[in-house]
Order: sequence, then structure tokens, then C-alpha cells
Amino acid sequence: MSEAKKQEARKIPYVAAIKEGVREVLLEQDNSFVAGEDVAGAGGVFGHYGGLLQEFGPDRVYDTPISEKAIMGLGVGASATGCRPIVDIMFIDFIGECMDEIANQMAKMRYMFGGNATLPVTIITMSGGGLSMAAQHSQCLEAWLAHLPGVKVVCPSNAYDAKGMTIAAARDDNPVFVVFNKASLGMSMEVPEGAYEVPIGKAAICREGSDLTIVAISRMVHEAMAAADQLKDLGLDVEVIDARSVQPFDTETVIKSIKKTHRALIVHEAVKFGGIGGEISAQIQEQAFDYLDAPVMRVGAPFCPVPFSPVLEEIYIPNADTIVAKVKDTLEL
Amino acid sequence: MSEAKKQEARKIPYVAAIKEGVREVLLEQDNSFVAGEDVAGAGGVFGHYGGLLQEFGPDRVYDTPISEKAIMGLGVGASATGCRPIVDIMFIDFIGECMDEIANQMAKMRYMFGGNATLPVTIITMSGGGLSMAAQHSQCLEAWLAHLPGVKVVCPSNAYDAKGMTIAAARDDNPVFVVFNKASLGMSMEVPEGAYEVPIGKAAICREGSDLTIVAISRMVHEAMAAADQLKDLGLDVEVIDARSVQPFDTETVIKSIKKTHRALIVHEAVKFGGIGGEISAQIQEQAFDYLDAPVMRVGAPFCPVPFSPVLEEIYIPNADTIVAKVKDTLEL
Amino acid sequence: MAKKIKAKKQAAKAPAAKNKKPAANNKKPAAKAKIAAARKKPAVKTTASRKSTPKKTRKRSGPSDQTLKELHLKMVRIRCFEEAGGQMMEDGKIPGALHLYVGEEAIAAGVMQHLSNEDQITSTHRGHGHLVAKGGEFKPMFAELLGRSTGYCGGKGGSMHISNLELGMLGANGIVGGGPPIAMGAAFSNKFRKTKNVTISFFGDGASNEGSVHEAANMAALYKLPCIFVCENNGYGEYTSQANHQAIVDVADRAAGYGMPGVIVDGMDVMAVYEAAGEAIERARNGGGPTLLECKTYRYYDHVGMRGMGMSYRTDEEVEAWRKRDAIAGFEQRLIELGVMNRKQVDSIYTRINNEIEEAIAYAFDSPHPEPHELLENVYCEKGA
Amino acid sequence: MAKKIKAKKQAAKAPAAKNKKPAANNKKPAAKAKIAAARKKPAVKTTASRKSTPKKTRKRSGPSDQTLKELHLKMVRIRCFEEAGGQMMEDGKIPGALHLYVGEEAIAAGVMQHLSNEDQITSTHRGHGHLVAKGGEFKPMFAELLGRSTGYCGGKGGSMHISNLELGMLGANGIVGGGPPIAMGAAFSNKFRKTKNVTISFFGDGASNEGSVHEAANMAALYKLPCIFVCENNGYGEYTSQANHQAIVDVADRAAGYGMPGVIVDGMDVMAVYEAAGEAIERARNGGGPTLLECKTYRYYDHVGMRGMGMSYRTDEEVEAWRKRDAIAGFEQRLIELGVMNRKQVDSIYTRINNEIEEAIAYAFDSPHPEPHELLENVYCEKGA
Ligand SMILES: Cc1ncc(C[n+]2csc(CCOP(=O)(O)OP(=O)(O)O)c2C)c(N)n1
Ligand SMILES: Cc1ncc(C[n+]2csc(CCOP(=O)(O)OP(=O)(O)O)c2C)c(N)n1
Ligand SMILES: [Mg+2]
Ligand SMILES: [Mg+2]
Repeated sequence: MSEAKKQEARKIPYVAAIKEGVREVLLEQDNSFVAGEDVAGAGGVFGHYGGLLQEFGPDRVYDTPISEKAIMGLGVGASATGCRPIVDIMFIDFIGECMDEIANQMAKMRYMFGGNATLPVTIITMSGGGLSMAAQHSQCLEAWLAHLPGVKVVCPSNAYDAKGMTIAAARDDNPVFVVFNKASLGMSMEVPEGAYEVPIGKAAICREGSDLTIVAISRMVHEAMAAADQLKDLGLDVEVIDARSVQPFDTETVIKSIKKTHRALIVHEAVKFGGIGGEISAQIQEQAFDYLDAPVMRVGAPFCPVPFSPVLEEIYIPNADTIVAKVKDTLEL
Repeated sequence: MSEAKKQEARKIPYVAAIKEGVREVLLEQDNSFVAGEDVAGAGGVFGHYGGLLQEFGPDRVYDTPISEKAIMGLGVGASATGCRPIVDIMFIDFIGECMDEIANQMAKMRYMFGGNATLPVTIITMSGGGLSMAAQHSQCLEAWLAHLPGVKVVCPSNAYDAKGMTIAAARDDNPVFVVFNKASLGMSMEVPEGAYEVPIGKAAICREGSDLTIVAISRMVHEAMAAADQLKDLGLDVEVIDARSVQPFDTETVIKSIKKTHRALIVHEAVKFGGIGGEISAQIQEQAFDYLDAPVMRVGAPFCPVPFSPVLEEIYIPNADTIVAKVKDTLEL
Repeated sequence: MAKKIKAKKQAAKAPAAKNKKPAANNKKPAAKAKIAAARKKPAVKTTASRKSTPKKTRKRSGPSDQTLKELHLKMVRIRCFEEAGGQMMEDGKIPGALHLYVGEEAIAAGVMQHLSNEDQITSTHRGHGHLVAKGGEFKPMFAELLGRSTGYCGGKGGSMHISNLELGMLGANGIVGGGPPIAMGAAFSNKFRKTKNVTISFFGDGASNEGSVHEAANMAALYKLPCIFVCENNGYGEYTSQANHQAIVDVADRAAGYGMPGVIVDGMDVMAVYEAAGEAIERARNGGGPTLLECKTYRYYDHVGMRGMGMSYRTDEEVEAWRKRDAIAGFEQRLIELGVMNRKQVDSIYTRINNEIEEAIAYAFDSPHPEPHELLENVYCEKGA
Repeated sequence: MAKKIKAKKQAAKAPAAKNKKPAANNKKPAAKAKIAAARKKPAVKTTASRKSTPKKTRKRSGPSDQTLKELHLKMVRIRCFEEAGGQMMEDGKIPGALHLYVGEEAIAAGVMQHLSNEDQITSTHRGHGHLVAKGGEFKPMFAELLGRSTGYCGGKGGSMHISNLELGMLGANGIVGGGPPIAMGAAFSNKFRKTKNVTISFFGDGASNEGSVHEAANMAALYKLPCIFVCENNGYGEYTSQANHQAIVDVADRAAGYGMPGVIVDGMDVMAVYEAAGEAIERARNGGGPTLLECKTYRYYDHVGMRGMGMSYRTDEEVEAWRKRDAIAGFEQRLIELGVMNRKQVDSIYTRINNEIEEAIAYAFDSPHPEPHELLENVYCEKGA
């Protein structure tokens, strides 16, 4: 299914877009249900499932015990046997509790069984800092998941994608992680009513430019856009790409852009060392080495846990200024 | 402490070197103990703890239940309160069972507590394929760990390092993962008696060369050495670096080499996408962009789980031929 | 942790930080007899159909006046700290989330009364009370909640990671079920190092469904570790009632499955907690291994922050019924009856503590934020065996 | 899984693949009375001090001749498959590790007798027996053990991941404790889709200490799912005895802590397993929720491979005592007594099955290895709702 046309100027926040996406899935697919900690009675700790229990009833929306391994097992077992579950892991920080179920069961079952199993399960979770929630509630761990053949991972940066990628994920017959960003929950934009898909595996060009390509993930897209404005004043015409999907990653769109701009910077909120930016950087120079006029730059969080202190967290999370500083430094502007 | 001089031509296999390392630690540190599944009575499923129970008694060597979360918690809690535990996770594939204890407790405790906690714990585990053990017993997951500020990760490729890094890890006041390779267990080499350290965070130059630097991890070092021989015949003088430590990573040694050779290839057994090779590649071109005569190459496992079929696994795991083919292809030899 | 702001108006106004009395005392004081009756017939069922042998419900006995006063003081210190901290959060002065312990004070006080600094505890996301009872001082605690460099964690931990290893407090924890494996490890260490120390692991009813708790309990029982698993069963995990997260009434029913005693106690009765904990701790110190001690309790406020009433997931009547059984108010009544203290002395304690708190808050606000260079400090420590 | 080659010489030679009788029959046949006595007083204790109410030890009742024959056939098929497969491994013909089910056949047979292809099971690393009893065919099974493209998993899974979803077999599992959460999810699916199907989760005594089992059991009980947790308690997890991995004797003691019935049964008695499983399955089909069914059993061979005797972690006497209670030999005796079969008929079954196995092995060896292009296939599937 292709992306539906945007219909009218109806603006809703990211958090509401998630809910609409899930709602469309529940309407569309009889064998889908939602299960997670506090998703039913409380409608999700961020309200992104609000009202779904009331609308669809307790047979479609389930509060679970605080048991991430069981939640993930529920997703695996139910999807292998005729359901299309949407399971929720409240914060991506908690996937350590169920990495075995993710890595050794969910991601590998189809392959190990020679194609004999199909797991149409969607996993919704929240990532990112900025809310003073400290080291265990602010992480970006998409790199762990992206390293796992057998699962897909998307990180919608805006309300439109939040809804469209939720629907695309649920329609996909593979396990798909939809990693939302909790600091973006209030960001509003135009979002069509009804169901539409934002395809998994396709990056979006948010701003065209000719001098530098910034590939950004999740909330960093907005910082990249702000940085692009600042860099304009320095005479750099910046193209901004929202990666959207980190597994599969849309290398083609990125390489095409860099062959035009000859310079690349990758920005994510995750710790830089070992983050997905390394993979992207490596791919860029593997595939566009002769086009590069400067080293591929990376901006990510420094090598430490997320600090609680708001003044430290402010320094910790990459932002437009960090991006601009990196560009100035590397390109000696 | 610096590396002790090798004393005499005593060759022992990798598996015995691990045991000697652990034994030296138990002799040296009264507050150390070993705990893990089948490490005591059975001496480890690979025999790498053989005889330690008999020598040190049941107060120093413990069989645990099959409870990886508890094992890791044992390491965290005991190291925070005056012990220097060595805990064993039989296969690195099983760290998914305790990633929360690793990522959210062990790695972050000191930082979150403002330096108030010190965790001198060593974690020993086995990684890698080649033994037809299929998708859940053959993985290389060091990239997950290396992405975690707060832990160190070393991957000894040979018997000498296996012993010396075990001792260095146990003497380190931080959590250190010593990731051994199970297909290397029988490889013998000269190993000194007594205690010595191979420093964490220092790469080793295994072979000097002037045309291409191969940075290899764990067992891939030996494949890289074999590839270097083949490439010599093609007229390429290859330098081989054993990364040894992936966290911290010895960028300095690698960059220095590449500034000499102008070409780089990274090889690891882990799945290429999202593996630590991306990080290394990104760092190389960030820090030696102007020195590079060719794109930084990567060789890693293809994007699928490890297949059981020996014929498929043979294709799956990178080897000297894969490395040579990659070099020929990229450099158009 | 996860904070949910509901649209509904707050039904009962939360008491301000400066209240001299615990929240329950703001209500019409219940008659002595009524309190006693409520305590004898607690709203919580302490017997369940499937209850297994080693579990017992405890009754009061008689410790020294000094002990009684200390128990009381611990509870009051927690209550006042939490009311003040909660109010600061409501006023937007504390970054992040605050999980208040108000209502559950008897557990921290009753357990910690038996411990020295060499005994350890692991705590939860609801951890201030545990730290206060373990000897935590107000100044570095408030400073930590504000993320200041004078805080117990230098501002890097905040409420969810507040800790002090010198006091044997191995940390609040943002991970539900994060504490028990660590506590088990510390208890292992105590046994290994041949100390007589014990480790207490506090965890909630919700946490009891985490695999980590299961593994830690089994290992503790196997090795007969000096580890006490204290389940603070307040009937909810966030907004999900116990009935919606497990098919049992008593978490203590799980003890038999590990081969350790399971004990249920009225968590609103500090003496009952004190005695049951004392017995378990003594057994642990003497090599008798772990105990699962379940304390039936209640949190007066919401999962996060200070709203108490008008919630969709629980009734105001339920809150009121529990508040009537307030551990502090009831205990004060008892102390006065026993002649251990009089009302004036009780009141003066609140005055003193609230003054201390006022001072500590001022200190915290005056404290500097961490310097930028601190960001990358203490990720690792310098090597050395 | 982890294979440990010990230096000690093998004390008792393992029977070759071509044995027409189960291993136990190679010994001097024990007298009828002796077998019966052993069964009445099994070496395993089925009563424990902390046993809780809903647990019971089961006795035999009377199903049809047809059922008895099918139970017997299932066990013999497993035994013969395992002996043959084990021998192939010892001969170096099977790559990787093989965990043999020999000795535990009564459990797979007794449980699976109640299931259709629409009922699911999750298995363990010791999974061949479960698949055979669930209807697995020898040809694709041997082919899978050899990693051939005609195997159930196209050669990509091998022994530890052998599976067939059409048969409702959701996979052997290389992860200890990997199955129960998946089984719980499948049971959830059965309930959600309003089928009458059940899911069985097999797991070992060692696995019972994994957090995943705890979480799955709690969730299954909470939602009253049609899920039966069958603990195959063979007294060891690898080389560690139960006494060294948990402080309890009966894993079924854990059932009460989830609010589900716990049942202990002699896992060497196929009728006892059949009946206990039948009751649990019927309850589950009728909406009565999960059961924890513990079967006391024994693996004749080592954790991996075919060595049976002369192990450092268990005595030969122990092995012999269990072999004397062999489920198949005993059941054959009983069937002959009951007149359901005679010795000749029994013998002819072995002949037939061993012929079938011989054929299947030849087929497997003749089968092609996967093609290189298959390496990257089936990582994902084509999209489509
Ligand atoms: C592993 C994990 N899962 C989920 C959460 C989110 N969470 C924080 S507190 C909480 C409820 C805990 O309930 P309980 O253990 O009963 O403690 P209480 O809050 O009642 O004191 C939840 C689900 C978390 N922090 N960690
Ligand atoms: C998570 C995990 N931890 C450890 C192992 C290694 N291992 C494989 S089988 C086994 C023993 C399992 O014991 P039990 O559950 O009793 O099953 P049994 O082998 O006795 O049938 C162990 C420790 C594993 N495969 N997975
Ligand atoms: Mg609770
Ligand atoms: Mg077992």
C-alpha cells in the first residue's frame, strides 16, 4: 500500500498519532491486540493508548504484569500461531529484560525453522532523554536491535511517520520495532485521518541542499533542521535526511544525496561509540569514497550514561549547536 | 603491571591458558571466586575451569543454577561489597538473559552513584561459530557490550593473551568482559607460567607491513594472518593488528598504522551490519581521512543468523579467502 | 518513572510540605478503639486459600522505649521528607519523576531498625524512605533530588538512583526487579567474607513478577544466603492492581517454591514489621538463610507525584480506609498510651524535623550544579587490585 | 549444546543403533513383581515437606487398547530414533551436539497422546522425543540432524531447533527456559482466537530456575490460559544435580505461588503421565487455566551424546536403579499381561520401526546439503497483512 494523500489541515501531536496508528490496526486486523504494562486501564504511561480499552474492550487491549520476558514471549508465541500482536515495552531501556526473547527467539525463529514460522508482531517502545529521567530511562538502544538479522527497526521522528509507520509495522509479516521518542510526544503536525502507511526501509529527504548531507535519526532530525538553518548563515546549503528506518537502512537514498553534496554528517542521540552512526558512516565511505570531500562526521552522545542533572543532560544530548560546532570544526569554517 | 617476560618454550592450548589465568587470580586475590553454570563440579563445559574446585575448594568455585540474571547480579552485588568475583556466562549468546543486569546495573552503577560504587567484577564468556552449534550458540555479540559506557570488553585471540587478559581483567577495578572464542580452544602457543598481564585497551601488531592494515578481532586474527600470506603473493605487504580490546579500543595504534599503509580493512566474525567494524571504520576515516588511498573495507558475517548446516556455516563465517576476495575486489587487484 | 498526568481534578488536596503532622492526622482523628480495631482486622487479607506452611502472621511484643522512639523517628523523618519533596515536585522544582513512599513508612522503619551501616539494602524506584531509614541525611538527599553536586550521587543519579554505599544503601533503582539480584550478590559477599551482615532487598508486588526476583530468590535459598526479600505489597504496580497482575493474593506464597520461609505481616503496623523482620534477620545472621517477608501496605499518593484521590484505578474509599490505618498516627497513639512520649514531645519532633528539612532544602537550593567536566567522570574508575 | 568429553573410560557400553529392544531390556529382565514394586515405590520422592494443597500423585486407570498401543508405539519410536541418532553422533556423522531423550519417553508419549496438530508444544534442547511424539517423521528429522535441505528446517536448525509448525511443534530450543514464554503466547493465541486448543511447554528442572519460566507461569495463571507447564525433572541440569541448583525437591511446589495447580507424577510410568496430563489438558480446554505438571524422570545418557556410565557427577548405581524402572520395558510387560499385545507383536514393532529408521537414515544421507543461495533466505518473509 502506498502513502495516502494528506487530506486536510488537521494537526495532532505525536502522542495522538501513535494512538491513531494503533487504533487503525485494531480496526483493520481482527487478530490484532495490544498488550503491555499499563496500556489498558491507564492507556499507556504517556497516554498513547488512551481510550483503546474503552473502544475495543478487554479482549483487544491487555494490561500485563511487569514481566518483559513474558510480554515478548507473548508476542512471539501469539504471532507464530495466528495473531498479529502489538506488544509494548514501556521504555526501550527495559529491553535488556527480554533481549533473549528478542535476539534468540523472535529474530531467529523463522530462519532456524527454515521459513516454517512467520511472526507478524509489532513492538512499540519509547526511547530518548531530555526529561531528567536519568540513566535507566533515557537511553537510545536501537543499535542493539539493528545488529539483529530477523527484526526491523524504525524510529519515527514526527507525528505523520509515527502513525504511518505503526500501521506499516503492523501490516508487515515480520517482527518490527517501532521506537518512539518520548521528548517528541507533544510535537504537532498535520496527520491524515484513516489508515496510511509510511514504508519501512525508506528514508525521507526533509530539506534539500547541495553542500552537506545530514543523516539524522528520530528527534535529532529536528536538531539537524535547526542546524541547517544556522549553517545556511555560514554559507552551507544543507540537505537533511530522516533515516526513519534503521533496519533495513535506506543506503541508496543516503548515497545518492552524498554523491551530490560530497559531505556527510550522521547524528543520533545514542552514545556515539558503537551506535548505528558507525555503520552508516562505514557504508557511506564504502560506497561513495571517491565522492567525499571531507571525512564523514558523526554526532552522538558522549561515552557515559545519561546523567540525571539537567545541566549535565543538556550538555549530554546532541543538539543543533553541537551539530554546527562539529561541522565548523571538521570543515574548518 | 607490565607484561612479564616469556620464560621458556612451554606450549599450552588456549583453553589451558584461560584456566591458568583464572588460577593465578584465585591464588593472588583472596576475595575472588568463580561462579557460573557447571564451572565447579564439571570444571566448565569446555574444561577451562578444570581442577579449580579441587584446588581451591567449594568456597572459591561455585556451580550456580541456570539463572543468568542472578549470576550477573551476584557479580554486581558481590563486587560492590568487597569481593572480586569472576562470573561465567557459558555462551555469549546467553547475555540476552541478563542484559538488564549488565547494561542498567553493572555498567551504570558507578556513574549513577557519582563514583560511590566500585565494581571489580570479571565476566568470562565464549563466543563464535564453527562448531555447528547453530543460531543460538555461535554468535559474536561484543558490539552490544562495547556500546555500553561503564564496561570494558576484551577478545583475546591466542593463548598468551587469554591468560594475560584474564589476569588484567581481574586486577582491573571495573567490570571487564573477557570474551573467549570457542573455536580457538585447542590452539597452542608459548605461555609463561605465573602471573602476567596483557594490558586492556592496547592492540597488538601481529605482522608488520606497508600496504594495507587489517584490524582483526578474536579468531579472525588468524584468518587475517593467513590472508596476509596470500596477499603477499599478490604483491601487497599487509600489516595485521589484533584489536584485542574492543572497549576501550586502541584507536591510536590503528591510526598510526593506517597513516603508514594508507589502506584499511576490518574483520570480525560478528554480523557486519551494526558490528564493531562500523565504529572502527568510522573512526579511521574521521582521524585519517587524508591518508586513505582506498575506502576502509569491512569483512563480517552476512546479515542472517548462524545456520546449523555445516556447508552454510562454512560460507557464513569470514575466513582468509573472504578477506582476500574483499581486498581484491576493493583494490581492483 | 513514567509520569501520567490525568485530566481529572484532584479530589483531596495534598497536605503542604509544612504540615506538622502526617497526612492521616489531618483527618478527623479516629477514636483509639477504632484504630485498634482496624489494625486487628486489616483491610488486607493476611490469609489466603493457598497459603503454605512456614508463613505466619505476626503480633506485637515489647522492645525498649529507645527502640520505640527510634522507630517513630524514622517514620516521621520519612513522612516529612516525602511530603516536602513531593510538594517541591508539584511546585515544579524537582526535575524528573518522584515516587513517594508516604503510607509505607512502617516497613522501612521496622526493617532498618535492625541494621547497621555494614548491613546492606537494595531499594526500588520508591527509595527515599529506605535511604532515610538507613541513615540518609536530608541535605545530600534533597541536593540529589535537585541534581546538585552536593547530592549523594553528585547530582548524577537523582531520585531513582539515590544511594550511599557507606550507609550500606546499594541504590534506589529505576528498573523494577533490579534490586533483588544485587542484594543476593551482596548477601553472597557477606557470607563469603564471613561477616555477620545481612542484606535486605525491598521490592514491590509488581516487581514480584519479574524473572530477576525469581532467580535471585532461588539462588539465595540454594546458598542459604543472609538475604531477606521484603515485598512491599501496596496492591498496585503503577496503575495496575494486584488482581490484574497476578493470580495470587499473597506474594509470600512463592517462598515455599524456593525453600525459604514466607511471612506475611501488616505493613501498617511498625511493631509487627519490626518483629517479623527481626526474626528473619536473626535467622539470616545465624546462617539460617533467606526469608520472604511480605508487608501489606498502601501508597497514599499516586504512582508518581502527590495526587492521592480521584484516580480512575482506585477508589477514594480505598485510600481513606488505608489512611485511617496510618502507621504513624496509630503508633503515636500507642506511644502516648504506653507513656513513652507525650503529645507535646511528639509535636516537637515534627517541629525539629521540619526545621531540619527546611534547612536542608535551602542548602540544596544553594548548592552548585555539577560542572561540565563532571559529565565524563566516574564512568570508570582508576585501575588497581 | 555444550559438549564435555571426559577422560574416564565409559563403564557401560551404550547399545548400538540397531538394538531391537530399548536399552533397559538388554539387562537381565527384572521380574514382573520387582518392576511393579519399583513403580509403586519410585526412587523419586513424590511427597515433599512443603507440598501445597492442589498437588497430587496420580494412579493408573483404564484407557482403550488402541490408546495403550499408541502410547507404546510413541515411546518405542522415540527410543529407537534416539538410539540410532545417538550412535550416528558417536560415529561422528552428526555435526554439532545431540541431547538424547532416552529414559524420558513416557513423558512425551503420555502428554502428546492427548494432542492434535492444532495443539502446540514448545520443546527444549532435548527435543527429538517431543517432535516424534507430536507426529514428526523420521526422514525429515534425520535429514535435519544432518543439516540437509530435506530436513524439517531445511538444515538450518539442526537438533537444537528442530521444529514443525504444521504439527504444532514450535521448536526445540537452544535456550534453557526459552520455550515457556512462547508457549504462553501460543496459549494466549488459542484463547484469543477462541479455539479449544492447548499449548504444552516442556522444560527441565534446571530451566525452572530461569526468570522466563517464572514470568510465563505468572502470566498464564493471570489470564487463565490453556497452557500446561510440564517440568521434566531428570534431577540434573547438565552436570549439576537438582540439590545443587535449587533448595527444593519438587518443582511443583512453585505452582501455588502462581495460583495454579501443581501435580507430581512418576515420569517413568506412561499411564500416570497420560492420566495426569489428560486431566490438566481437559481443565485447560475448558477454561480452567494452566497446570504445572512435574514428571520425575531420568536421562540414561550424558547431557550430550551417548555415554551413560562412569560419570563423575552421578553414580552408576543411580543410573542402574532408574534403568530398572524403564518406562518402555515395564509398559510392555503390562501390555502383555493385559493381553493387549504379545511378545511377538512387541518385537515386530521394533523390527518395523528400526527398518523405518534405517530407511530414513539412508534418505537423510542421500539428501542434498542446502545450496549457498539458501544462506540468506528466510531471514525475513515477504510482507503482507
Ligand atoms: C523493568 C521495568 N519495567 C517497567 C518499569 C516501569 N515501572 C516503574 S515503577 C512500576 C511499578 C512497580 O510496581 P511495584 O513493584 O509494585 O512497586 P510500587 O511502585 O508499587 O512501589 C513500573 C511498571 C520499570 N521501571 N522497569
Ligand atoms: C539460557 C541458557 N543457559 C544455559 C544454557 C546451557 N545449557 C544447555 S542445557 C543445560 C541444562 C538444562 O537442564 P534442564 O533444564 O534440567 O534440562 P535437561 O538437560 O536436564 O533435560 C544448560 C545449562 C543454555 N543453553 N541456555
Ligand atoms: Mg506495588
Ligand atoms: Mg534436567
